Order: sequence, then C-alpha cells, then structure tokens
Amino acid sequence: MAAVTPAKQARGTVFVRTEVCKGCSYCIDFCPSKCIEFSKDFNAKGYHFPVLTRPEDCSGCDLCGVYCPDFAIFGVRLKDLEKRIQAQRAEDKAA
Amino acid sequence: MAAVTPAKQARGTVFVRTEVCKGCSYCIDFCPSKCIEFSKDFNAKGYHFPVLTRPEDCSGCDLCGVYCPDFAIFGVRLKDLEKRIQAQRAEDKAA
Amino acid sequence: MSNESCVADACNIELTPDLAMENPVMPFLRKERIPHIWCPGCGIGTTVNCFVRGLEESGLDLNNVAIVSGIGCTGRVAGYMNLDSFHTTHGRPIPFATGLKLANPKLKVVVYSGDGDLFAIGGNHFFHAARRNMDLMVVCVNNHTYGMTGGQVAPTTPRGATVSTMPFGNFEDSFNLPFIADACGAVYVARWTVYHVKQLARAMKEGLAKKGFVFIEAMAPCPTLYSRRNKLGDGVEQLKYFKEKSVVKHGASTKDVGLTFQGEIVVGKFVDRERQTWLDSMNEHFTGYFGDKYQRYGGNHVKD
Amino acid sequence: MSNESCVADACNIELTPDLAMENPVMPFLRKERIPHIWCPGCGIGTTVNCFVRGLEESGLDLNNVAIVSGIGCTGRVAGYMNLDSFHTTHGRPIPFATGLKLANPKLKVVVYSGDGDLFAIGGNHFFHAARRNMDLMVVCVNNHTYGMTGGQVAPTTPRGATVSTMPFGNFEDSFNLPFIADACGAVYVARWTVYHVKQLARAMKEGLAKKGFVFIEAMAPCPTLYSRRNKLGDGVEQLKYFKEKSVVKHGASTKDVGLTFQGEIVVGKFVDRERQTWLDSMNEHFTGYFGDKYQRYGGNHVKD
Amino acid sequence: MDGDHAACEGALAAGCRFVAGYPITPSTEVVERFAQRIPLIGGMFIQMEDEIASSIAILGAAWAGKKVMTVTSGPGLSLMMEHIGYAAITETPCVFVDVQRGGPSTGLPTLPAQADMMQVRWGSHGDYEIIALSPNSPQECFDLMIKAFNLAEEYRVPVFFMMDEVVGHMTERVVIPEASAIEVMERRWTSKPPGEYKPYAADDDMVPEMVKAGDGYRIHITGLTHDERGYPAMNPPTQKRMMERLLGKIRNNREKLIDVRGEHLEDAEIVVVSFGITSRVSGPAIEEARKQGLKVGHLRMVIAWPFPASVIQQLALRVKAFVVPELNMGQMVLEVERAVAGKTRVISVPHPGGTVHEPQEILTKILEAAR
Amino acid sequence: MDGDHAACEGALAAGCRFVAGYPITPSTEVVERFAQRIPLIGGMFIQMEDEIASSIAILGAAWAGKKVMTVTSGPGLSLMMEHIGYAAITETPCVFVDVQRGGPSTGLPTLPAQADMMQVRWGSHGDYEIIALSPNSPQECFDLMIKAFNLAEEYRVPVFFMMDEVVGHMTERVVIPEASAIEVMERRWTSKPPGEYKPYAADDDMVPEMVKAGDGYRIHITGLTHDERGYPAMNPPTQKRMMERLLGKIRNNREKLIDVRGEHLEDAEIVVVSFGITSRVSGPAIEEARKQGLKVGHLRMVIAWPFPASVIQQLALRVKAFVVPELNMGQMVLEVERAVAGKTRVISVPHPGGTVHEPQEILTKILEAAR
Amino acid sequence: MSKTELRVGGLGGQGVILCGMIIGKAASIYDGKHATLIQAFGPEARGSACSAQVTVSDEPIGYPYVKQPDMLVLMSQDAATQFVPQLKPGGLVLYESELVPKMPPLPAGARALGIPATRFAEELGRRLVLNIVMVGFFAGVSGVLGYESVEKAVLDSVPKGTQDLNLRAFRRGYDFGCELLAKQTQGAS
Amino acid sequence: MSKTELRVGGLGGQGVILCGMIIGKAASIYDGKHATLIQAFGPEARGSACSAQVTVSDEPIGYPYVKQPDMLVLMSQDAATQFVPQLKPGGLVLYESELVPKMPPLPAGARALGIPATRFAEELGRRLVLNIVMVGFFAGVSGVLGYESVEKAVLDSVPKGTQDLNLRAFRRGYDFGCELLAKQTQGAS
Ligand SMILES: Cc1ncc(C[n+]2csc(CCOP(=O)(O)OP(=O)(O)O)c2C)c(N)n1
Ligand SMILES: Cc1ncc(C[n+]2csc(CCOP(=O)(O)OP(=O)(O)O)c2C)c(N)n1
Ligand code: SF4
Ligand code: SF4
Ligand code: SF4
Ligand code: SF4
Ligand code: SF4
Ligand code: SF4
Ligand SMILES: [Mg+2]
Ligand SMILES: [Mg+2]
Repeated sequence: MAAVTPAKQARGTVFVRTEVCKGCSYCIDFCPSKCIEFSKDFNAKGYHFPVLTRPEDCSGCDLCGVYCPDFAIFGVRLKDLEKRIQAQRAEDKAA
Repeated sequence: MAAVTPAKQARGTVFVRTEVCKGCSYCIDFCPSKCIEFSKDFNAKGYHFPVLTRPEDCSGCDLCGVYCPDFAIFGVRLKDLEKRIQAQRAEDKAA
Repeated sequence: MSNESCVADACNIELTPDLAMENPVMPFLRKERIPHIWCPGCGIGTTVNCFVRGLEESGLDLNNVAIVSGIGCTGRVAGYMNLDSFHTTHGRPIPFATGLKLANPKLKVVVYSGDGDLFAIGGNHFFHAARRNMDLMVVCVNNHTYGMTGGQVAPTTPRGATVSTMPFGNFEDSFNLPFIADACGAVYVARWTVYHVKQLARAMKEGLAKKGFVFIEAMAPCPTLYSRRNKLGDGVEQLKYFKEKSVVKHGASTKDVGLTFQGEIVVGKFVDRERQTWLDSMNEHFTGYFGDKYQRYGGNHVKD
Repeated sequence: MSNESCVADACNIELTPDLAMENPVMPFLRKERIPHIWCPGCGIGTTVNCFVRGLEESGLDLNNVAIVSGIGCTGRVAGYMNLDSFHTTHGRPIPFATGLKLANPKLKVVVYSGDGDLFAIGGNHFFHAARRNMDLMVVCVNNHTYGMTGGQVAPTTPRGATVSTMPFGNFEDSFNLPFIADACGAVYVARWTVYHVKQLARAMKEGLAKKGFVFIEAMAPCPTLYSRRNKLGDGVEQLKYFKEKSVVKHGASTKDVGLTFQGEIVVGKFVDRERQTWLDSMNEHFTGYFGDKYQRYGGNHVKD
Repeated sequence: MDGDHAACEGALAAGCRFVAGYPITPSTEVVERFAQRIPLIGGMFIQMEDEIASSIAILGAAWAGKKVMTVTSGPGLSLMMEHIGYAAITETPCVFVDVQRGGPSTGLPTLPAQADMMQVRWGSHGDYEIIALSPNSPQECFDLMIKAFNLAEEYRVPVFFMMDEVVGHMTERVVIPEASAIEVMERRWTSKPPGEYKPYAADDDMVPEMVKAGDGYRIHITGLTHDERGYPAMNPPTQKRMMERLLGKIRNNREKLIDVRGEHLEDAEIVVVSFGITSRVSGPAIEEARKQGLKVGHLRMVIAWPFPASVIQQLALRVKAFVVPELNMGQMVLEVERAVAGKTRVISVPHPGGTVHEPQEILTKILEAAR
Repeated sequence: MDGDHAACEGALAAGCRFVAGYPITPSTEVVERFAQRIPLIGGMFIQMEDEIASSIAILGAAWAGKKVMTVTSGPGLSLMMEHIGYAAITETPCVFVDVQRGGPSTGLPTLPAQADMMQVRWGSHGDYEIIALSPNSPQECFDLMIKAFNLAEEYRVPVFFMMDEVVGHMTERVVIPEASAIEVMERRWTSKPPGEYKPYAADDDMVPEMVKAGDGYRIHITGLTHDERGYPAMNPPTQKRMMERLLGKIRNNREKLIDVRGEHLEDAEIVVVSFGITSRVSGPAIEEARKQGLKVGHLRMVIAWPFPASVIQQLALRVKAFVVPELNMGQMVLEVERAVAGKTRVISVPHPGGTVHEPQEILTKILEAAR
Repeated sequence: MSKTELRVGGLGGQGVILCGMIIGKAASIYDGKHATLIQAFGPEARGSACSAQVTVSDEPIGYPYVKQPDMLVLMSQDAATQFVPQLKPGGLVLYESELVPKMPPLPAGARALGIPATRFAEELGRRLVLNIVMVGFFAGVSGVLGYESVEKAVLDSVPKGTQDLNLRAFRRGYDFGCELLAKQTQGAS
Repeated sequence: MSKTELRVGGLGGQGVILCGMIIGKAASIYDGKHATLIQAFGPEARGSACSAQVTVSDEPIGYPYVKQPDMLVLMSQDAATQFVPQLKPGGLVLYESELVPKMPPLPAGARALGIPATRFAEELGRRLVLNIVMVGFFAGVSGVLGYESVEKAVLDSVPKGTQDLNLRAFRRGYDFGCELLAKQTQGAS
C-alpha cells in the first residue's frame, strides 16, 4: 500500500496486513478517531481492507488492533514506534 | 409366630413377615407407642425380628410399616382390619 | 399371605390363613421379587414406602405411571415397583425418561436414583432437564456415597467423611443438591430424610401432582458402607441423627441448605413455582408459528 | 513483515522493509498458522487479542502457561496460541486440563472453549471442576450457538432465536452461565462482550492472577450463522448491539444476569472470592493426617 | 436432494417419529431436516445435551412405542457405545445413523471414510449382534433407510445405517414413492393380555413380542442379565439362555439377512468386494479391467453385518482372487479373509480416508490379482 | 494379595504416579488401593465425575510428564472409547485396565467374562492400533502390569490390561521384587532443544520422542489429523502419512511384540489357544486329554493384541486342530480362524460368561478335535 | 453430448456448493437429465478452499467424481491455480475476474470468460449473492442448460424473502454473459 | 496331604470371603503352602448368596476352582443345601448351627460340627465378628493349620482398632471347637 501523507499533528499510525483482512470493519467502526476507511480495492479473498484516510487523527491507541479479529491491523504511537525501531536497529547492529 | 394376647384397649395390631425382616430395629425405635421388641430367635438369615410385646399399646398407626425398609411389618387399625376382612370375605363369596 | 403373623385376637374376627393380611404396599411392588437386595437398615426401602404412599394418594392411574432408575442400590427401585419400570444405565435415567415422556406425554414419569448416578456421572442430564423444565419427578436417594460399588466418594460426600477412595477423609466440597436444582430451574424442590416419613410421603404426592421438573432429595443411611466406615453406628443411629439435627425450614433459600458431615440438616419444601414445561413451550410455540396447521403434540392438555 | 504497510512518513524515521513492524500480538501466536480459519467478523479473534493482552500484563512466564481447548470454532484458539496448547475432544477440555494441572501444579492452565463445548456436552465437567475449585481459568466464548457445526441450538441460545435445529425459533430456556458458575462454586466470575475489549483484557489478567476456578464469559458474534440466520446483520451490528444494550454492574447478583434475545446484557465482575483449591485442600488435609511423613504434592507454594 | 436429506426422508417414510440427536459434521443435515419436517407430521425432535443422552433418549421413546433414530458420526458414535449394548440387551428396536468421516479421534471432520465398520460390530463391551447397512447414493439413503427401520422392528436389534461423508453430501435426484407403495414393518406388538405376557419370552424365531409403557403391562426392562419376565437374574444359566437368543436371532438368520448386489459374477475370476461409496468408485476400475479382457466381477454388500460369509465362501471355491477396496486400513477385508479361509487370494486395497480411492489404485490391485 | 491389588502394586512399581478413575465393579479395588498408597509415595489419585473425564484426565497428566493409568470394567470402557482414539492419534502413553465382567450392558456386574477383547481392538471409530495384555494370576497382574507400562512408553499407544473378575478377585501370594530388580522403561524424552523439536517427527522406529508441558517447547497437540509439528492439516496426504505411522509402529513390530507361552507344543497335534483365566481353566482339560493319550499342546497368549498370527500360522502347518476356549461367544477365535486360513480345523469353545468353563466342556472339544 | 462435467471452486462463504447445486438441479429436475453433485470443502466448512463437482449426463451416473471437467466456475485464485490444469481441451472457464488475477495457461482450445461478480453483487446490495451472479453468467454463456431451467432452480434454492434479490443477481450475471458473448462474437467476426 | 480344598458359604454381609481369605492366608504365608482363593458373590456383593473357594496345596495351583471340597464352612441354610452334596466322602462340615437348621445328608464318612457363631458374636458385642468365630472354630477342629498361623492371619486381616474384639471372637470359636472335639472324642471313646 502506498503511504499517505499525514498532517503535522499525527500522534500515531497503523500497520495493516491487507491480505489477511476479512473486511469486518471493526477497526473502522470502533476507531475512536474515525481515521480509517475501507479501500476500494479487493484483497485476494475479495474483501475491502482498511486504509488510514485521516492519518492526522490517528492517536496510535491500537483499539483497532485489539478489535481486529484477524490480527490484520494494529496501531502504534509514533513515540513508541521510534523506540521500537531504534531498539531493532540496535539489535540488528549487535547481531 | 404365636399370637400374643392383647389387653382390652388395643386399637391396632401389626403383621410381620419374619422371614424378610433384617433386624434393623426401625420399627422398634420409631414406634410411637413402644409396643414392639426384638425376638430372641433368629430368622433364617440370622436376624432377630420384631414381636408385639405390648399389643394393648398399639394404635395401628402403621408408622412401623412406613419405616420398615424391608416391607416386613405393617400396622393396621382394628377398625380397618375388620373392614378389610369383611370386604375380603365378601369378595371370596362372590367368587 | 400365609407367612404373615398377626395378633389376631386383638380384633373380634377370627383370622383364618386365607384371610391373612397383605402389607398394603404389596400391590405397588413386584411381590415376587421381595425380599429385595438392600442391606439391613438401608434407607432406600423406607423411601419406597413413602413413594408408595405418595402414589396411592396421588390418585394417578398406575398404568400411566412409569419409573426409571439408573444403576446403583437406589437404581434397583424401578425393578421392585409394580409399574412400567426401566432400569437403565449408570447416570442416564433422566435422558431415558425424557425420551419416554416426550414419546408419550400422557405418562407420568418418575426418575428414582442415587446421588452418584444423578449427580456424578449423570449430573449434566440433570442440569439440562431442569433447564428445559422437562416434566419429570426426580427422586434422589442421597446416602452420601456410591453404595452399590462399595462406598466411594460421591459429589455428595461431605468434607471430612471417610469413604473408600478418600481413605484418609474426604477433602472435596460437596454439591448442595437443592441449590443446584433451583439454580437450573426446577419448579419444585424439597429435601427430607427417611426419618421424616410422613413429610417425605407428602412431598412425593405433591411432586406427582406437579407439572414440570420436580426434585426431591431423600437423605437415607447406607449403614453397610457409609455409616460403618465413619463409625456412625447402624441405620437406626443415622435416623436418630437425622431426627436430632434436622430443622424444618419451608421456603429456605436453597443457597443456605448445604450439608456438612453430621451437621445440621435443613429440610423442607424450598421451591414451588410455575414455569412452562418444555413440551408446553413447544406446543405453544408451534401453535403460534403454524397456526391451525399444527396439531398439538401429545394431545390437548386439559389445563392442569 | 514485508506485507505490512505503514504510514511511515508520520514519524521521522525512514522505514526500510527490514524494519517493517510486526503486530505485537504475533509473539503470542503461532504466526505460521495465521491467517486463521475464523469467518469475517467472528468475535473469537477479538477475544484472543484480549487474552494476549491479559497474558502480557500478567507477567507470567509463558513457558509455564498451558492452554486447553475442546472442539468448535473457539476450540481452535489453543492451536493458534504460542503456548503449550492442547486441542482435546468435544466437551472435555476441563478434565484434560485437570489432569494437566494436577500432574504439574506449577503450570497455569487456561481452558478456552465455546459455549456448546463447555455447557452442552461438557457441562458436567464444568460443574464438577467448579465444585472442586480446581485451579483453572475457564474462558467461554459465548456466541449462543454451535458455530463449527453450522449453527444449531445451544444451551445458551436465547429463547426466540432461530438456529438450524430450532428452525422455527428456539423455545427452550437457556442457561445463565455466570449464575451456574457461581452456584457451583467458582471464585471469580465475570462477563464481558467483545465490544468491551479493555474490560475483557483486564478480566483475563485478573483471572490469570487468581487461584482457583475462574470463569470468564466473553460474548461474541457469530455473524456467519447466528447473526445472519436471525437477520441481525453482520459482526459489527452485533457489536453495536453489545454496546447499546450492555449495563455494567460489578457485583451484580448472578441470579439476575440471565440473557434474552437481543435484550439487555449485564456485564461486569460478579464474583471475586477466596476458597481453598482442590490441591491445597488435599495438601492441607494430608499434612494434617500424615504429619511429617507427607511431602506436599507439587512442591511448597509460596503463600501469596 | 443430498444423502443426508434423503436419509431423513427415508426415516420419515419408514414411520420414524422420534429423533434425538446432537450435531456433528457431516451428519447434522439429517437432523436439521428432521427438525424442519416433523412439527407438521406429528412427531418429535429434540437436540439433547450430548450423544450419550441422545442415544438413550431414543430408547426411552422406543419403549413408549415410537420408531426411533439417532444420527451421528464417529466421535459421537464412540460415545454411544454403552447404549448400543443397552439397546441390544433390552432388544429395543432403533436405528443409529453413522455418517462416517475420517478418523481416528476428531481426525478429518469434513472428509469421508468407512472406518467405523468394525466399531459398530464390536464397539460395546460384551457379546451382542447388530445389523449394518451401507447405502451408496441418496436414493439408497432413502430406500435402505426404510429397510433399516424394518429390520430393527423385525429383529429388535440396533440397526446401523453406515453412510459416509461423500454419500451424505452427494446430491442426486431421489424418487420418493407414494406412501402406499412403501412396505413398512410395524412393531411386533403382542396380542397377549397383561397377565400372560412376558417381555422376553420368544418362540422359535427368537424375537419376543413387544408392548409399550402405559398399556397396563407393567413391564420391567433392565440392562442386567434377565429372565423371560425381564427381571434381573444374575446367574450363568440365565446368561446362557439370554445370550443364545440375543445372538441366535441374528446368527441363525444370517442367510436370510444377506443383501448383496452382484455384477458380472457368473464368469468372474476376480471379484471386487465393496460397500457404500467405494462400490461406486470401484466401477470405473472394474470397467477398465474388463475392457482389458479380465473377468472381473463385483460383489457389493448392502448389508455388511451380519457379514455375508456364505456368499464369499461359495465364490471362493471358483474365483482366483478377491480384491477388497475400502476407505479404511483394512477392516471388512478381515472378514473376507476369514470366509475365504485360504481357498484363494484376498487382496486388500486399504485407504486412510480423507478422499476416495483413485480408480487407478483399485485397477492396479485387480491387475495384480490377475497375475 | 488379590489380582486387583497386585495390579495396583505393579503400576506403582512401573512408575505410575497419576491415576484418575471412576468406581465400577469388579475393578474398584485397584483404585481404592492406589488411593491408599499414593499420598506417601508422591503421586496423585483423583476420582473423577465419570469415566469420560477419567480417561482424558490421565491424558492431560501424561502430557504433564506422568505415567498414567485408569481402571474400569466394560460399561466404563464403553464410555472411554472416544478417548482411546484420542490417545492413539496423539500418541499418548497410557494404560487402561479393564477388569472384565459379564455383558453386554450392565450384564453380570460381579461375574467374570472375557468379552471385551474385540472392543479394545475396535471400539473407537476410525483406524488405530493398540496393545492388549492378559494376566492369569495375581502375580502376573503385578509382573505384566510393569510390562504394560513399558510398552505404553515404548510405542506410545494405549495399552490395555485385560483382567477379568476371577483374576481380579483371586487371592494368591504375590512376590514383589526389589525396585532395583524391576526393569522400567522411561519415557522417550527428546534430547532436542525447543527450536529443533517436532512433536510428531519420528525416525525409522516410527515412534516420536516426547516432551512435556512446561518445558518451553510450546507444543501443540490435537485430535485432528496433523503434521509433524502437531498442527492440524486436514488433507489426504497428511492423513496417509500419519496413519501409516500410527498403524505401522505396531504392525511393523508385530513379531517383536509376540508374547505367548507354550506347553507341550513340540509334539502337539491339537493345540488349545487360550488367554487370561481361561488358560488356567484349560489346564485340567489338557492334562486329562494327555492322560488319555492325546497329543495336546497349549498356547497361551500373554499379549493378545497385536494378535500373534505368525505363531498360529506356523502351528497350523503341522497340527490337526486348534481348540479355542474363551469366556465370550467367539472373539479371539475369529483371529485364530483367519490366521489358520483353512489349513486346519479351528474349534471354538464359546462361553456366555458369568462363570468359567467346566474343564469338561473344553475336554469334550479336545476329544472332538481328535476325532 | 451425453455427459458434461463441471467443477465450481472458490472459498467457503462464497456459496460455491449452492452454485453447483443450482446448476445440477437445473439439469436434473428441469432438463430431465441425471446429475450428481459432490462437495469438497475445507476442514471447517468456512474460509478455506471449497469446491463442487457436478456431473450432468443422459445416463445414470456411477462414478461421481469429476476428473477432467468440461467447465470450470472459479471464484478464487487458488481454485484457478488448482483446477485449470485439469480442464478438458476445448473446455470453458468462467471466473470472477477480480478474484482471479492470474489465470494459469489454458489447455488447447479452451476459453476463459471473466466477470466482476463480487462487485456486481455489492452493487446489488449483498456480496453474498456473488454465487448467483456466477450462476447467471453460466446460464448466459455456457449453453448447456436453458435459461428457464436455471432460473427455476435458483428460485427453488434460495431462502424465501431473498428471491427477488437473487433473481436480480441472476439476471445481472446472465445479461453480462450474453453481452460478453455478443461482444466476443463481434470481435471474432 | 498335598492338597486341601475348602469352600466357605453364606450370605453377603457375613464376612464369608474374609473367612476364606484368613484361612488361605494362614496357609500360604504362615504355613508356607500355596493357596488360591476364588470369590463368588451375588449380583451386588450384599444380601445374596456368597462363597469362597480355597485351595491349599504344597504345589503351585493351576486350576483354581474347588469342585469337591474336603471341608465346608457354612453360614446359611442355602449354602448348606448347595454345597454339602459336593463334599468329598470323609470330609468335614463346619456350620453355624442356628442358621443351618436342616443339614442335608452327608456323604459317606463325613462329619458335621455346628457352632452358634452368630449368638457368640452377639454376646461379644458385634454380630459382624461371626466370621471370625467361624475361623476360630475352623482352627480348633480342622487340624489343617496351626493355631498361631491362623491367629496371625486374623490379626493381619482385620481393621486396626478391632483386633482385640476379633481375637476374642477367634478364641471363642477356637475354644468351642476344642471342647466339642474333646466331647466327641469322649463320646466316641
Ligand atoms: C458406566 C458405569 N460406570 C460405573 C458403574 C458402576 N456403578 C454402579 S452403581 C455406581 C454408583 C452408585 O451410586 P449411587 O448412585 O449413589 O447409588 P447408591 O448405590 O448409593 O444407591 C457405580 C459407580 C456402572 N455400572 N456403569
Ligand atoms: C463427540 C462429538 N460430538 C459432536 C462433535 C461436533 N461438534 C464439533 S464443534 C461442536 C459445537 C461447537 O459449539 P461451541 O462449543 O459453542 O463452539 P463454537 O463453534 O460456537 O465456537 C460440535 C457439536 C464432535 N466434534 N465431537
Ligand atoms: S490506532 Fe487508534 S486512532 Fe489510530 S486507527 Fe487505530 S483505533 Fe484509530
Ligand atoms: S478489523 Fe481487521 S479484519 Fe476487520 S476490517 Fe479491520 S483490519 Fe480488516
Ligand atoms: S402400628 Fe404404630 S403403634 Fe403399632 S407397632 Fe406399628 S408403629 Fe407401633
Ligand atoms: S423395620 Fe422391618 S426390617 Fe427392620 S426390624 Fe422392623 S420389621 Fe425388621
Ligand atoms: S450398600 Fe448401602 S445403599 Fe446399598 S443396599 Fe447396602 S446400605 Fe443400602
Ligand atoms: S461459524 Fe461463527 S463462530 Fe465459527 S468462525 Fe464463523 S463466525 Fe466464528
Ligand atoms: Mg448413593
Ligand atoms: Mg458457540
């Protein structure tokens, strides 16, 4: 999926494994910030999947992740994301 | 079993199938009039069985009969006994 | 019967052998099978006396009463009753009775079995039949153990009692049977001991008259195994305990009637309520759904 | 993972493919088995998310946590968890778990299964394990039907709902699961729906920390069979119903939390009490009986 | 109509009016249809809490006079074993439908097998006899189901209707005849009055007459060894008398119970012995072999139990080999071997289940047999 | 000591430390003794709510690392059938003790039979293999029980210990050797670390190594058809691979598993084939026949399943007849017949149970065989 | 033609079996032929691969399996990958064009026709009717069975209350099929 | 004598099996012989007929059943009726005299000795020890096993806490047996 440019105030973002999404819309309906929507495309199984259409509103609260019955999406706070990525980088270097 | 002579005021009596009695003493212990006791003899299975030792006290209440787990004893009011016997006689004649 | 002896002189009728009286319970029993197999002082026989009296007073046509037992000492009750009687498999009298009842709703079906049969292996059937409010009267003779197999721990064995598979004393908690029956939806729940013969007989009568899932717990001694192993004396000693430690509390909250080892026994009629039976629910539901096309299953019930 | 997409520009770090993030639940799952078999909008997956979060927060060593499932859609949970996991037979996860736990008391054993599995065929095991206060956490995903076999009536199907073996509408009364668990002696009883993800995750955490028989009912949609057949829309519609009709009542009397077809749902933590577990009872009892000769089975528990 | 639905229709046509069941793939459609159909027919369906309950609820219903059935698949059948013995010893007419799936244990829930054949013969403890039929099409699910019910009434034994996932889920046209054209065996009601009737007294045909609860006979029925009155009598002579009748009523009627369908048997040098879906899968292999000039016949067992040993014995005297394909790892072939008693070769074509044989596999064995 | 108690001692000596059971005559004494003995030995006994629960609680315990057993009789065994299949497919080492009583159904609870022999072989749905031993004295209840546990560990199959009421309640002196003199097979623990270990990967002997819960292997165990990782894989090729190993580990070791005891077989013209208590009852009949000058041998099956077909086949080539007395209406004799394959006569001496054969009955058949 | 063999493949939940069933029913009941349908579904009847094998014949059918189909109806990429190689030379493939992005090479003389059935179904308001769109498409292009027969079979096989929707779905697929054929014929001419 | 066969018969609840067990135990453990005990009890292990068959032998025992007992210990009329006809000529019958009112005809040379064991047991305070009285009687009159052996076997076989009572019961039976023998010998002399 193509990245979407967020507004400055974005505090979080989501990752989606589009191929395992079954289009149930839980993430979309229960996102407190209403920042994701269905894609127009189908995935291989014929489902529409979520895309972050208002990234500036995403808090990274991961409610979408807790709701998603297919482990297809998760949200992350950008702060945490940085930490995780740095940690991973450090690990990679160590290895 | 030999019959026991009751005092005049007897209002009831009991019948005992001594051979099926297992000597549990329920009839004896829970007879409200305390009018039955264990025999000295054994029956074929080696149990003592109840005998009406104070027939004058028996009310024919049949509590012994309700308690007896072996259907070995029952009490009857003399009034009812007469009726039953007459009824039976009548039946016998009819037949 | 010729081997019955009578204090004949007590009445002014001469008793000739052909007039010897028969125990009034006999017509309700399969005479030819008496003496029965139960031990001296076993309380099961006493419960049968109460059942017979309840049956007699119920006024039911005995041809329409069926009795179903599982396996166990109590399980033998069916075989002694002069009714259509079914001795099924261990733990399964309730589903058998369910089939019997649903296939011929005119029958009054009584399930008569032991605590192990009904609540250990057979527990699930009890719970589901109560939930469905299947129109059955279930009598449980609770002797706190598995009599037939030699006195093992049952789900009704009180903590602290010694039984063969808890040889150093039982450390499990037991079920509070009336509470369970109540929780699952029984419409009539009572407990009596075999000391309380009159009350037990009355409960049987009421149970037979009631429509829906009826549960009667009859506490009874098992002198051979339970009493003896716990040094509680024989049957008569247990009955005396029942007498001394029982408290009658009609309408008691079933939550509070749990039993302890030789402790207080709350007896009484705890629950007596109305609830549509499974079959009535079905009939009503299908009548609503199909209207006239639907023929009431089991014929039209006269209201109660 | 390379097929995860991210709005990378949102943070000031450049995301190269090798840095693609993995869903934080993945380490708890058998990744190689995802995607799972559940239908679109099936609520089971959501309960797994909550369980994972509870597990994570519990601080337990995952090598000492085992999960046991029966057969059904929910029964597949064990197979997706990256724990020692056992997919047993229909209705029997509790006795399997009992053996597992008693043979190695150091394990934290979780039973995760469906309403049919735990309360229809498996009901008796549930009742007895609760009575014994076996140290197990039992999670029941209640979707009001047998999902795996195509949507038949379950003991949890509300009256009035249509299911394949009650094709004209269910006319049976259903079990009130928290009440049953409470009546049988569970030490922790809670109900949440998959709408209540935070609360459900917290209940999982509390349950994992609790010693004794823990019961958590997680109401979940089965859009494929239950919702569709009852014209209730898909999963998201059911979640909306959960949201609208739920009332949180911690400590509610379990008697009063029965469910009706699309009616009010009482959720909350209903029971949280202390009772000696079966194993602790045994150890204490044998220590009392045998004194020093007795070696505490399962090692010495640190009193917590 | 698929096989599961046809089986339900067959049961209804046979007079079945009581079904207790518990869902299990791939059998559930049978009871789902029954639940749909029965309210307006005047019968009863109940989904019980498990298979144990289902399998005894039907026995209760049978003793209240109904024709009864339960429906399951392997795992459920394993749970019914105690009640199969109970049905056998109490001589309760009943039909158990087993839509076989891959096993053992939970195995392959949605895929076919024929691996419960020995189980239905031997799965309950103690000695007893049963009858088992094996349909190979939806039409037969209908037709043979009627036969199954009739046999249950005639012999008062549990009758097993051994479908498999393929037949259960196979859809073909099913012709349902007029009710009047269907031969239905009624229960062997007694004509004796209460005093004279004994539930387990039988004459030469060894099958006692029956009554039902509520008719004033005050019967007693028990799973214990019992005498003619139905009373427990736990002693070796009673056991002997009871067992001889329980087994005898089937063993003595073995020949009468044979139902096999033969094809090209007249000149056959090699005989394929099959049952159920495997009989259809064998078709192309046999055709191909005959095209290649081999004299291959086909013997299909419609009734698998009691095993048609005499038919096999007869054939064994004149054929070169038997080829026995079955969707299991060798079950009925053991019976074939025993019947053949070394007279000729027996070649097993086992299959672990999950799908059917490739006709080629069977052909290969036929060719091997010809060598 | 009686056979039931000796069996318990044997289990303890074999390392059994977990028993779950449910009372049933005539087996209960085994668990009663276990409950008595275990607290000070450091093991666990639990009486479960029924046999279904018992039979799976032991499987849970086995996966937590214990050697396990359950004890029952026919009706209870019928309820365990589903879990026998589950034990077989999950390859869980376990011992099922069946103290056989008269059947079918509730039958003759306190009287002997040997009529569950076919049931333990075939009672669960689907294909699988088991091992069954048959002791004939309290001493053997001890000795063979150790063997039973060892075989369970060696082959990872359910092992059946087929006692009967007579052996269970027979009292004789039992010599219990020093622990050090008892050969006990330990579990086949893997030496592989978590990442490399696959629960169902096996080498040539077909028996996979085992681990237990709590050791960090994060295993998955299922009753569904599964691959080497233990993951469900419901497709025919996986089924084939799994089944070939499940059956192969016993079928390929059939010869190794033979345990028969012969007497006078060298010159025998007639061979009595027996097992369990019947082997002792046959004694006087054989002696008497030999006194009358007949060359009668005795073949006793200590392991009844897998059936020692090759031994019978060998003998069939040179003896005149087999006589097969058993306390059932003809079960193991079917296997004898199959193995004999028409080479010689097989005479069944069935018995409905409730007591043992009169030696005279067996003698009569021996004499018949000699004619 | 005395025998036509057909395989319908897709995913559980797409209505694959019903699709095959309707075609079989149309053949056997309304066109007076023999028909056998075999189902093969995944482990749990949902999510995973799922297929129906339909044999339509003038003669009674013995062996019920389809080894070399004359026709394929495909609703997933997996089904296409698995079944296209089995197709008879000269056979016909009908497929959901958005769910089968990569059609494997066809055998000699075979044709493949695609339809965006899921999208059509969504347009009609319920993605569940995708299978009926495929049935319509089949009726439109295959030429094996009459329009009426198939329409009757559809009406007979769907739940009451959804007949209207399903008829529209059927029509949508049928029309699309006819148009496509027309277009192709034009292109060819 | 290389082999002694014994049958104990009575009713469930009388302790028939234990009676046989003690005798067998005395023989095998304390007298170094082989012994086999077979139980036969009624349908439910209570109330109905019940018996034990004990074989005591210098050699290992194969066939464990007793067909023609050398000795009988009888505690009910039914047992007497059933087992006395099987007694070996010259054999010995010990019986509860009040529970076996009608002794069937004995085979040639056989003797029968009675003891009111139930009454003795009742006098000792527990009718349950009737079987131990019978064991004592056996030890006193049979001459097959030593007093000590049997006494040890009794102590070994009864529940702790009841050993005293049981020893007294054993002694009571033993003494009665010895007296009886003495009397008979006198009578005979
Ligand atoms: C399937 C099965 N398991 C076990 C048994 C053995 N058994 C017979 S009766 C019984 C328990 C009886 O206890 P309960 O129901 O309390 O009856 P009681 O004898 O105490 O009246 C058991 C376990 C059996 N007959 N069948
Ligand atoms: C002994 C046995 N009976 C029946 C089945 C069939 N079966 C599999 S899952 C299931 C019900 C599952 O319902 P539930 O536990 O509510 O789980 P869900 O699928 O709804 O999550 C049934 C009846 C089986 N596998 N084994
Ligand atoms: S992380 Fe939170 S805000 Fe962002 S999409 Fe997910 S639910 Fe919405
Ligand atoms: S919750 Fe998950 S499966 Fe559902 S639409 Fe969102 S990403 Fe897809
Ligand atoms: S009838 Fe009443 S008073 Fe008379 S003996 Fe019986 S209990 Fe006592
Ligand atoms: S109650 Fe009955 S059995 Fe007991 S002593 Fe009295 S008569 Fe005998
Ligand atoms: S064992 Fe107990 S319950 Fe059974 S008959 Fe004897 S006293 Fe009654
Ligand atoms: S059938 Fe229902 S419970 Fe099962 S996976 Fe589908 S939605 Fe979930
Ligand atoms: Mg009891
Ligand atoms: Mg469910």
